[in-house]
Amino acid sequence: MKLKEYQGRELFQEADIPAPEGTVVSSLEEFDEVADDLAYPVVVKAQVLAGGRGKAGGVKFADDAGEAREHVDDILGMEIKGLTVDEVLLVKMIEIEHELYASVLVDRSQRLPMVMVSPEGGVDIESVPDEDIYTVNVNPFTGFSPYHARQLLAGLDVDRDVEKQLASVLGKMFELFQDRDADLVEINPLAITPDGDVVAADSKFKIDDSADFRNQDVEASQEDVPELEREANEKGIAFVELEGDIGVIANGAGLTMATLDAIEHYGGKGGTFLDLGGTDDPEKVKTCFDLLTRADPSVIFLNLFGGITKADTVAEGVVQVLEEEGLDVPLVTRIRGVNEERAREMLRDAGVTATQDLKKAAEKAVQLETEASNGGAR
Amino acid sequence: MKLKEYQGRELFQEADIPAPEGTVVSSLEEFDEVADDLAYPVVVKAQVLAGGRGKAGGVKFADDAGEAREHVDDILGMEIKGLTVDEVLLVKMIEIEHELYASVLVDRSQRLPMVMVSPEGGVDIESVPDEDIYTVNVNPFTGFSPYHARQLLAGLDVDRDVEKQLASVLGKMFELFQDRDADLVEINPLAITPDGDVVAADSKFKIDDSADFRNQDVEASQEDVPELEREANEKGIAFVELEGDIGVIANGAGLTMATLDAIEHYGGKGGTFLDLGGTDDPEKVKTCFDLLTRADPSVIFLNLFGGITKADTVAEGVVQVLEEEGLDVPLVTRIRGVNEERAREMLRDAGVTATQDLKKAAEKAVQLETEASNGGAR
Amino acid sequence: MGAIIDDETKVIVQGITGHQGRFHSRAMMDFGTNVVGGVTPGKGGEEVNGLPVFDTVQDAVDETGADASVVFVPAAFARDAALEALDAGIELVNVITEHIPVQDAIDFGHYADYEDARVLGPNCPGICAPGDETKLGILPNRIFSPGNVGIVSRSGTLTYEMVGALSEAGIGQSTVIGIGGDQTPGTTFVDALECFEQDPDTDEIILVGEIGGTAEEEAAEYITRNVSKPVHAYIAGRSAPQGKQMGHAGAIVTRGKGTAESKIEAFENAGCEVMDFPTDAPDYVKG
Amino acid sequence: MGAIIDDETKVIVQGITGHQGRFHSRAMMDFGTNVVGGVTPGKGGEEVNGLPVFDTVQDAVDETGADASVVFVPAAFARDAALEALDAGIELVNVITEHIPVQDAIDFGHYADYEDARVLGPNCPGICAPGDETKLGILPNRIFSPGNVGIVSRSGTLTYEMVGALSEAGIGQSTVIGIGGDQTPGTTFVDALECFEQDPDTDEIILVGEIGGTAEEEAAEYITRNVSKPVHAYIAGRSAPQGKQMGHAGAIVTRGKGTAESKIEAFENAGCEVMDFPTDAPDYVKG
Repeated sequence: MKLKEYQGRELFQEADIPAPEGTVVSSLEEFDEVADDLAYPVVVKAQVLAGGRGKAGGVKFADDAGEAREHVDDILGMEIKGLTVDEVLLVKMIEIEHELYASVLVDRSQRLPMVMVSPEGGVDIESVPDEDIYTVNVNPFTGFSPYHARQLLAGLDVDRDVEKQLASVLGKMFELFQDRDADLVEINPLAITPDGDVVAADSKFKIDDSADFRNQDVEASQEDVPELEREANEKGIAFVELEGDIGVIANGAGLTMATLDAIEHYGGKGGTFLDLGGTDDPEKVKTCFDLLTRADPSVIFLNLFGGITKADTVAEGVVQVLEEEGLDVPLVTRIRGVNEERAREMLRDAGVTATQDLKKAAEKAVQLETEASNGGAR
Repeated sequence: MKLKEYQGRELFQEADIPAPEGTVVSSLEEFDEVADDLAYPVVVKAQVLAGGRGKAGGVKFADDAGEAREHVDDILGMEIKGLTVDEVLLVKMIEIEHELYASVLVDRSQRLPMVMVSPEGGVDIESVPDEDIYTVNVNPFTGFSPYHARQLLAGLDVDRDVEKQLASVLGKMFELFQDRDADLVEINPLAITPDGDVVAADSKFKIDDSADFRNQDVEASQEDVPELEREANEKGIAFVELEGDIGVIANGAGLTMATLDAIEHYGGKGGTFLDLGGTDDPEKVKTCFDLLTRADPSVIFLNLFGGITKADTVAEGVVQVLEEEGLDVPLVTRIRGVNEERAREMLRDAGVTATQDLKKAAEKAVQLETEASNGGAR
Repeated sequence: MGAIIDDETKVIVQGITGHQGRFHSRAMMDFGTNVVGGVTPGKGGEEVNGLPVFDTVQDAVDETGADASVVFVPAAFARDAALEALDAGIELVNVITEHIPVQDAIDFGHYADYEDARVLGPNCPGICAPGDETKLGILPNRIFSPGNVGIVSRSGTLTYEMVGALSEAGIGQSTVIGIGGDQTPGTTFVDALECFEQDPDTDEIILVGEIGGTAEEEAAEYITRNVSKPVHAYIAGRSAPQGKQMGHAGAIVTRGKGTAESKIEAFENAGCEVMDFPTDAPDYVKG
Repeated sequence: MGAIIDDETKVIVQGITGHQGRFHSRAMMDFGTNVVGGVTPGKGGEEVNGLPVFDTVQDAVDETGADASVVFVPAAFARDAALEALDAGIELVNVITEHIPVQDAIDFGHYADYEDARVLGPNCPGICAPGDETKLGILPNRIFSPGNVGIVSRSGTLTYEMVGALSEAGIGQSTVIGIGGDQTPGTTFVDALECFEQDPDTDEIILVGEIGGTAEEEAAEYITRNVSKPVHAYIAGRSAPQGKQMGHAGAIVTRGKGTAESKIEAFENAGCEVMDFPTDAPDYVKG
């Protein structure tokens, strides 16, 4: 679960990480109530889980209440990447002498949390060269200890007092990361003011989806995700829209990728794909077909290798789709698993291409897609 | 640092460990202010760091405010084991169906915290047979996890809901133990009420003396320690009063014990002893003699083995004591270390028995003590 | 004798009274695994598939001498279950459960290091030594055959593809290890390669990787330095667009690292053959 | 070659710029120890006794290849210092500092287990291998002489007594280990006995124990099962009344366990000779 900026700020506040004064409003009325208490100038920031809100006009500056009110009025209701802005954060504009970057995330190769800092804050961290990024692994058994901060901050040219504040902020970020089962706790920029105060000027906070159950006090918000993908995710189906025209249903992330690779191998291009997972429930199969056809592929390629999954039960679902809803694009199937012969028989009886050979199936799917696009049927 | 019962209760409250309602008063005026708000009947409990306060009349029951007021009046100012009662805890009397025992402490042999429970609560745990005590080690890297509770509570015949409450209380006790650097967190009795509620009916809480610096929000109280020992401890000197008549000054706990053992070997009995530690400061030596003579030994045995400690500097302190204050009991010395020959020379010049042989010195000390008691001089 | 498990391995099933626990303890026994009991708190004394159920892992270990466990308990309780097993002296804890919080997996993974034990998983299909007729987890019984090819894979279904293709071609497996698709697996490619290199019954190795992370690159480096046996690799995700999440977290492509190109290049530099299709495995191994 | 340290051991001193650090780094060098540098945060670049000072242990390890460290930092910072050393790959962390919170000592002791490293201490005098002219800690240089008696002790001054008495009698020591008087030492009697048993240069062993705890009883059990070399024991506190605290926490006598009687009996049952006086050591060992 991704948190909005103000939600991250709230967690920072609970953890005593300093951030500029701020408040959230979701209507002009709410703004009017707090307008006099704000410390101007303020920044007015759209609260949506979408990148590029600055470019989209979702971040504006105001010297006084009147100006701020106008911006709030403009930004509330704005659409950014398909998401409607229904909350606006107003934060005191602070003077910044220097912008740093700080984050806590998981270092997969060490199987440990990692704390990362850079003297190059305020820009996308991916654009910062490696030599300007300092990292340290922190073992959860011991937690963040002063030596971690010393190692991280050795390369930063900051004075002793700022170093102390930074060490404290990093320690608290690490604790938040643990307490909240975060995937990412990021402050960018982590600002140093002319007075030498260290302040979190933004927040990026992502909670591990698998740990949402331990963070039920945090409200989930809609993310910048295409409509069909969102619907699929709600049904527990992994679903990704790609550019190609061959829709893929497979089981397991690995086999799904292998299927797309096979299509590409034969000169085709995989389109939207679904991961059926470990189920052989005919109803789930029908749901997958429903979702996939709505993404408008020109061919559908069903590729399953069942462990204990029953191939014939899956085939039953496919046949039901054909009989009940019909399918106006060609379907290629390759199903392995328990009772696979019977499954292929059922599918062939229903007029569907059914093979046990991955390569042949992929080749056939590409061929049908080429025919479809050459035929100009679409 | 040992905590008074009500201080432990306060930490329990912060940790959400249920305890019966209660309040602390340190005067009749304070009692009168809260008298009407108390839930009667109440128990009135003297708050002193001394065992056996019940037997000493420091724990009484009251059905109403009038009776409670009388008890408060009686108990405040009472002396228990040399400590004046200046605070009284008033807690709601609760019905108890069953008394359990629970504690968290350090298991030295595993180098791990240990959680201990027993179905035999309300009595001194040392009187409970081993087979009725259940323990589990908890690694601080992982903390207290539900399986620890399951292992501990498997032998207790309690219903599922009580088991849940107990698991929760044990987990919170463990967290307190860690957060507060405790040596001991004990609840005895841990009461089960007729309604099936689990309640901490007492508290025993000891913070690791070495971690007092991390617990500065907790107020230290006077402990039930003899006057001289307290004075010595305040000066950073380990000091123990024993029954024998040979006072011992040694350095290091091991050598101190070895010295007492040597005295016993020759038929004597070690008396009050001091541990000089790693110092060779003549002033500290003088302080030790001052403390020890006030404990009234009939012989003093000084036994030091210096690593980098200077023997002659220690001897200098001894000579100063003899010259400035005098010493009206015989002194036997055995000092090893840097410049030990010179030290022995100085001491012999001052008329003191000085040898390098532990056994001879011990034998001599015992002989002098026998002479002193036979001579009936004391 | 398998590289990690063999016919001496005594297995308990944590969560044996649940649907999955019942089904797969049966399937493991059918395969020949020496399943000696199960654990479900509060259900001690019951029986499942003729096996005794215990309240705690410690009880199970004390009574049965179990040295391996398979964890089927729900994600929210998996950390507790894995730690319990490790604390009770279990040497191999195979965590099947998916959707376990990453930091829980980190905790029990490192606690295994502390206990000098091994965690396999989470979110993994398990491990199989066909020649020892011993299997832990949910791998399908019917696809295996005994032989001398060691397989280690991040993907469940691709493991099945690979094993199925080999068995159909008459090529058997020594040990098949599914390390699981999560970000922080307890047993890594490198760990598995180390076991295969030392295992006298493994002559050739197949490694099935995916885009995302750098585990494959680290494996390739390890192969260069420490593995003398031939290794053949397959990498899924060559056609994946960068920055797209491919169904699970292990497949986030970041900063140009972890791409299929970088992985394939790493294996080629390590002298490994890289396959185009998972079903091509029989063309690469001698068997 | 000593049982734990030898003349190859490269030592850094954490807290080298403090009074103790300066004094004892000098004394260690005088003894012959290969001290290669020191660490004090914020003082990197300075020099103490001609040794380079680094800001972090990692820097010190990178620059000097140090594999052992002696910790002299104040108690409140000792946990951080010990963990830093362990994380930087130091294999032997000798913590001299006293009054370290017990739970801090537990943390870094078990973190050493996790890192397959060793902590000696806290609150200990150190370790000395006279034949290798190598000493860590605050043990007095002048009392040692090279030989084949291994000594392990919970008490600083009793160690000095014992070593002093042996050296005066012409009996040298292979390795002398002060495990420290705290409740939860990182290196225990059992650990030390294991090292001595394996050490070809140790022919006889002296163990100096105290009342309190059960470390001596565990040592006696270990001796029965695993130690073939003769072990002589001395136990301080035979005359101590039960329940009295004898100067430090390691000496609380509880529940009739941990008494001198129980410890002496345990050693006698293990076939060890038990001495009456620490200064009698020369009468017991062959040397």
